[in-house]
Amino acid sequence: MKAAVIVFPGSNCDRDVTVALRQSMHAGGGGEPTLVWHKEADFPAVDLIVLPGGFSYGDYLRSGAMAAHSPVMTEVARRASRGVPVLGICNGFQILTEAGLLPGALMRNAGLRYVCKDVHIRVESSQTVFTSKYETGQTLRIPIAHHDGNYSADDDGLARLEDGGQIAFRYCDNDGSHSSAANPNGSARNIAGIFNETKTVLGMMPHPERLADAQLGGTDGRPLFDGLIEALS
Amino acid sequence: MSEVTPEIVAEHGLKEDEYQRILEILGRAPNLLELGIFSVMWSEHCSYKSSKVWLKTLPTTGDCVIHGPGENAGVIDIGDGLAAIFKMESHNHPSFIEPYQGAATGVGGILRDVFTMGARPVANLNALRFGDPEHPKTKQLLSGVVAGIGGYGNCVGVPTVGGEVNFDPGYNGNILVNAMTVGIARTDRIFTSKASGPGNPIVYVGSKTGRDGIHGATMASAEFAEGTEEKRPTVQVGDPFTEKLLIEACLELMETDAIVAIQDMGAAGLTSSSFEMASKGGLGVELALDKVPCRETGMTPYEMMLSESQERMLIVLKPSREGLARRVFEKWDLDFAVIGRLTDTGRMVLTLHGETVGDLPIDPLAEAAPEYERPWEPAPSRPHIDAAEIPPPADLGQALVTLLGSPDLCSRRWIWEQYDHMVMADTAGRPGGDAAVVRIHDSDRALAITTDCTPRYCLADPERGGAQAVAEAWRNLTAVGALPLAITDNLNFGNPERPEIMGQFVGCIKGIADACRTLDFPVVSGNVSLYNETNGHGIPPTPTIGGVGLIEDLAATATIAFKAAGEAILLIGETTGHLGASLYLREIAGRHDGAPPPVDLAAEKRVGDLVRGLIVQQAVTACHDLSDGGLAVAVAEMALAGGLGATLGQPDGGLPLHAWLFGEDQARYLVTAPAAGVVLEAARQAGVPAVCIGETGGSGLTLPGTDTISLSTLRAAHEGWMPAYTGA
Amino acid sequence: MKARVHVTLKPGVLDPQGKAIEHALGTLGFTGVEGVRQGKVIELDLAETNPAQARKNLHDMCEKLLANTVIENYAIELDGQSAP
Amino acid sequence: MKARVHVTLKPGVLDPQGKAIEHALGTLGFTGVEGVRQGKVIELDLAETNPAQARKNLHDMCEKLLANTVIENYAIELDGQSAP
Ligand SMILES: Nc1ncnc2c1ncn2[C@@H]1O[C@H](COP(=O)(O)OP(=O)(O)O)[C@@H](O)[C@H]1O
Ligand SMILES: [Mg+2]
Repeated sequence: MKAAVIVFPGSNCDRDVTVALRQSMHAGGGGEPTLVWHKEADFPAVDLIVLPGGFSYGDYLRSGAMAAHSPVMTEVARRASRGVPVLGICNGFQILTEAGLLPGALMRNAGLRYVCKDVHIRVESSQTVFTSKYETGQTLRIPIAHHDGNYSADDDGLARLEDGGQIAFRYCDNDGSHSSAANPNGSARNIAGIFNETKTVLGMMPHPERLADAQLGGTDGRPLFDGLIEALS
Repeated sequence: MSEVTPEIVAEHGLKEDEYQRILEILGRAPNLLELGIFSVMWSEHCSYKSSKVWLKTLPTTGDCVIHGPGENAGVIDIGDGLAAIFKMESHNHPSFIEPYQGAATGVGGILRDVFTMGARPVANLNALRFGDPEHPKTKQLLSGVVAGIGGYGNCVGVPTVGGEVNFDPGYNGNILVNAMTVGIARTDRIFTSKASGPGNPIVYVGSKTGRDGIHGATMASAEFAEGTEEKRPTVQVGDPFTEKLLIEACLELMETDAIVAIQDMGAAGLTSSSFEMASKGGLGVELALDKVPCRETGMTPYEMMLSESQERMLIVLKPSREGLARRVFEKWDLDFAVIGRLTDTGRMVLTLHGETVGDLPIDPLAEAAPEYERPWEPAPSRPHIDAAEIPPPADLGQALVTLLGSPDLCSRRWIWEQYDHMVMADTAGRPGGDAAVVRIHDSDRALAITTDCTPRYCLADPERGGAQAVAEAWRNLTAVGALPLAITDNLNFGNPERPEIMGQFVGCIKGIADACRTLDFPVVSGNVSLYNETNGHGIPPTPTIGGVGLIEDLAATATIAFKAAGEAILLIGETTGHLGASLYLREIAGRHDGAPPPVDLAAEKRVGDLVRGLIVQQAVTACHDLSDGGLAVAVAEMALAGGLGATLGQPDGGLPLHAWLFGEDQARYLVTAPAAGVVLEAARQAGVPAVCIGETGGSGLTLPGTDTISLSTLRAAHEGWMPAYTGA
Repeated sequence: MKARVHVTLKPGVLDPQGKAIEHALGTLGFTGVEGVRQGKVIELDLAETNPAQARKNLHDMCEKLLANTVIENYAIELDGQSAP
Repeated sequence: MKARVHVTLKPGVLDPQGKAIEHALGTLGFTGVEGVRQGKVIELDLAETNPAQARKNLHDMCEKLLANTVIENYAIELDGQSAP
């Protein structure tokens, strides 16, 4: 199992997600994630590509807009089209939408403020390479930390996501219900994460790598990495 | 270049005798560029002319100290070949003028002080003081400052893990924004600004130089007056993205052997950074100003030397390493320019297109920097108020709800949820506890970090207040199970030319020094901010203390949350019911008088050492120190954090109940344990007073003599104030 | 040649910043203000001197980077001349 | 009455956003682009029908909320008419 974490100028969760991946890789048979600088358009073949959180290019202009044009992204798109799983977390999700690998856009939070806190999200489908270690309907506690996480798409786009089973996670109360009070940023239909049509690309605003270690206060994020490593090994 | 007139000298904030000294040093009149350089180097901000004699009295040595004050930041040994590097710095005046950018660039500046020494920054904290919430400016200042701190820290990817906030009319015209950064470095990879090797190239890296904040440093030393508005263009805009690149590029270069010395460009930018490097090395510098990367066309040498553009560093390289260094900075898309070299002349020579535009001797300028023993008057002492003199509240429970929902005691969640406090995935103790706990990466050890100061105590009795600030920082670190190691301080005061203000400064320093000595808690770095005064109204004396401690095993720490029902709640330390200068007195009785609580440093140490021992042995399940608002507030905070109520019994002894509940006696902690016996026995052996005061359980808080108050009522009061105030 | 690009949210896309400004204006006592929307203006100096070519380049810049056409419209202004 | 307010950084004030956009345009192969600055446009519908009064109100809104006059300038446009 080989994994690449792409580093853009301004990425700041690259190390965090590498640590979480490494933990699951070591538990699942070994290997080391590789950090790939965004200018390296021809990085080695891997089984998983991760776009980490952070503020690529300072999030200036629009979050993820400039990173989406980094040299490496052409290659990421090509591999994604061949079915290599791509996981974008937070800024990584923003980059994936800006690059057109996922539909919709992430706008300024409805409250206009940056929000960093634990939220609850509901797993909408466990039938994917990313979520196989969760149960459908399971409620997770995972932190968010973003200024632009307000998922937006037009009604047709939202309907396509619903119909295609492309909604990965929704913000919910701790009992799993999707109230608007549980929506931290105004996202359409409480969307916290989405898949592409083939469910090989996942973008999510919450940070599973931040609660994958009991010393940090929780491990609800860990099965996502364990599941990926198991499925891809 | 224009002629230097007396008006220009005065505009540069130089006194007549200071100007005479310049004439003596140069043996001629300075030109405008040279005058500008003298003025920033001799400003209060850079020269510490009013405070130096007193700062020398602080204890700065200890077993853990690697570098005390004098470097960009303090350095302490934390074992395993690692060092913690930290400092706190103020950005008060800029934040008052433009809260977002002022606060943001404050964070940027303190980060540079830390990574310039070779440390990866791992935590930011911020100590904030605002005016009366009812003052028309306060709300916007609070929102702007918090957004600015978050805007910068979140983007650079360093977690903001703690801080403190007070509101007091004394800050109406002068808010305080003190930012602290803690970094971690290998002890064999610590970099300083001491230049060596005449001929070595001097390299400029980072952002381009613009006309930002020219005279910012002198502005920070000038008392505010009406008409502040005109100084507005001196505000700088922060670029956290470039700072992030600068951190990564500098740390990458620091992995090589290319660097001789490195210094960030802070206040007085290129002037003070080049000056300091040469002066520390006993050398000279030659700078070709036409090589300085500029953002604007037509910038003058004066502007280049005095610009305070952000996100810039100066590096002395080994001569053969220029190519290597250039490649690193170009990889990160940062400007890189060789702008000069070290010389053995002991002079700073500035040229533009080959022509000398400035020529100053370095050592004489540094040595002749003014140093004042300003006259001071001790603060008048206030009488002790006997608790029995202060009437009880109509309703004890209501008094608690009022206190918990008051501006100084309410939850700070609205603030810290705007800060990324988890990035770097090592935040083991998040905001909301007594001290932040940041894991040392790839280990089971951690740093505990806190900032503390109680300005109303410092105003009431500067010496006691200074000691209390140190004691509270020490106690907050202890309360999470850490061994307190060292502090940084940020001394914020009014106009030192007024003897009563200087008296506050002297008193606080004495108290700090005393506490540091007794608690073995040396000062390793710090910052002084004077002239926090508007139209003759000085701020309350505010010596903010930033403390760092070490946790050897993350499995043996404590948090404030109640863990299980049916556990004993124990009060450790002596309770006398001291209400003078307390929040109860202010918020409930409407009085601001009285002496602050006595600070018994020996008792502080005895009690703290006992509590730390209990935490490390995992004999207690929760721990919280007692401070503002006293026992009742602490119990409520523990209950809210755990989502679990408690019932307290009637105390023994003859104290009035409100004094027992709300008194602010120092050197006290609350702990919980499955059974009281172990704790009581350990306390008995240590000669520390301890008493079981109640039991956890239920969904409300029952205080003696009151009906049960539900946690939801307490939570609504505690969590409600700040969001309602800021309109969120 | 100086150019300005206006980037605005498409009609129908919710504008949280505009809404917040509208609300804040209300609380400041400014009445009778509605439909507040916030957009971006990007000013550029172009070496290109041919207006048609400049306009074409700007159009490409917008499509590629300056606007997110999923949610945003853009308009190009050259030397003070509005877009056709 | 429709109005637009342009808010731009004062000359000389660092514009990190503009700088980053300029850099990104360069790496995308757009050459000959300089001096990129990013500003805001705020569009509003005003109930006020008297242009002079509307302009005065907008001026107040800018001073109080829409612009940060420490580092930003603003310009008011009414019904397509540029500010004097
Ligand atoms: N400006 C701030 N930024 C981040 N965290 C803060 C800030 N102010 C307070 N906090 C956090 O809120 C909690 C309570 O603060 P405080 O009442 O000052 O604690 P204590 O009385 O124990 O010193 C602490 O965890 C502190 O770090
Ligand atoms: Mg505390």
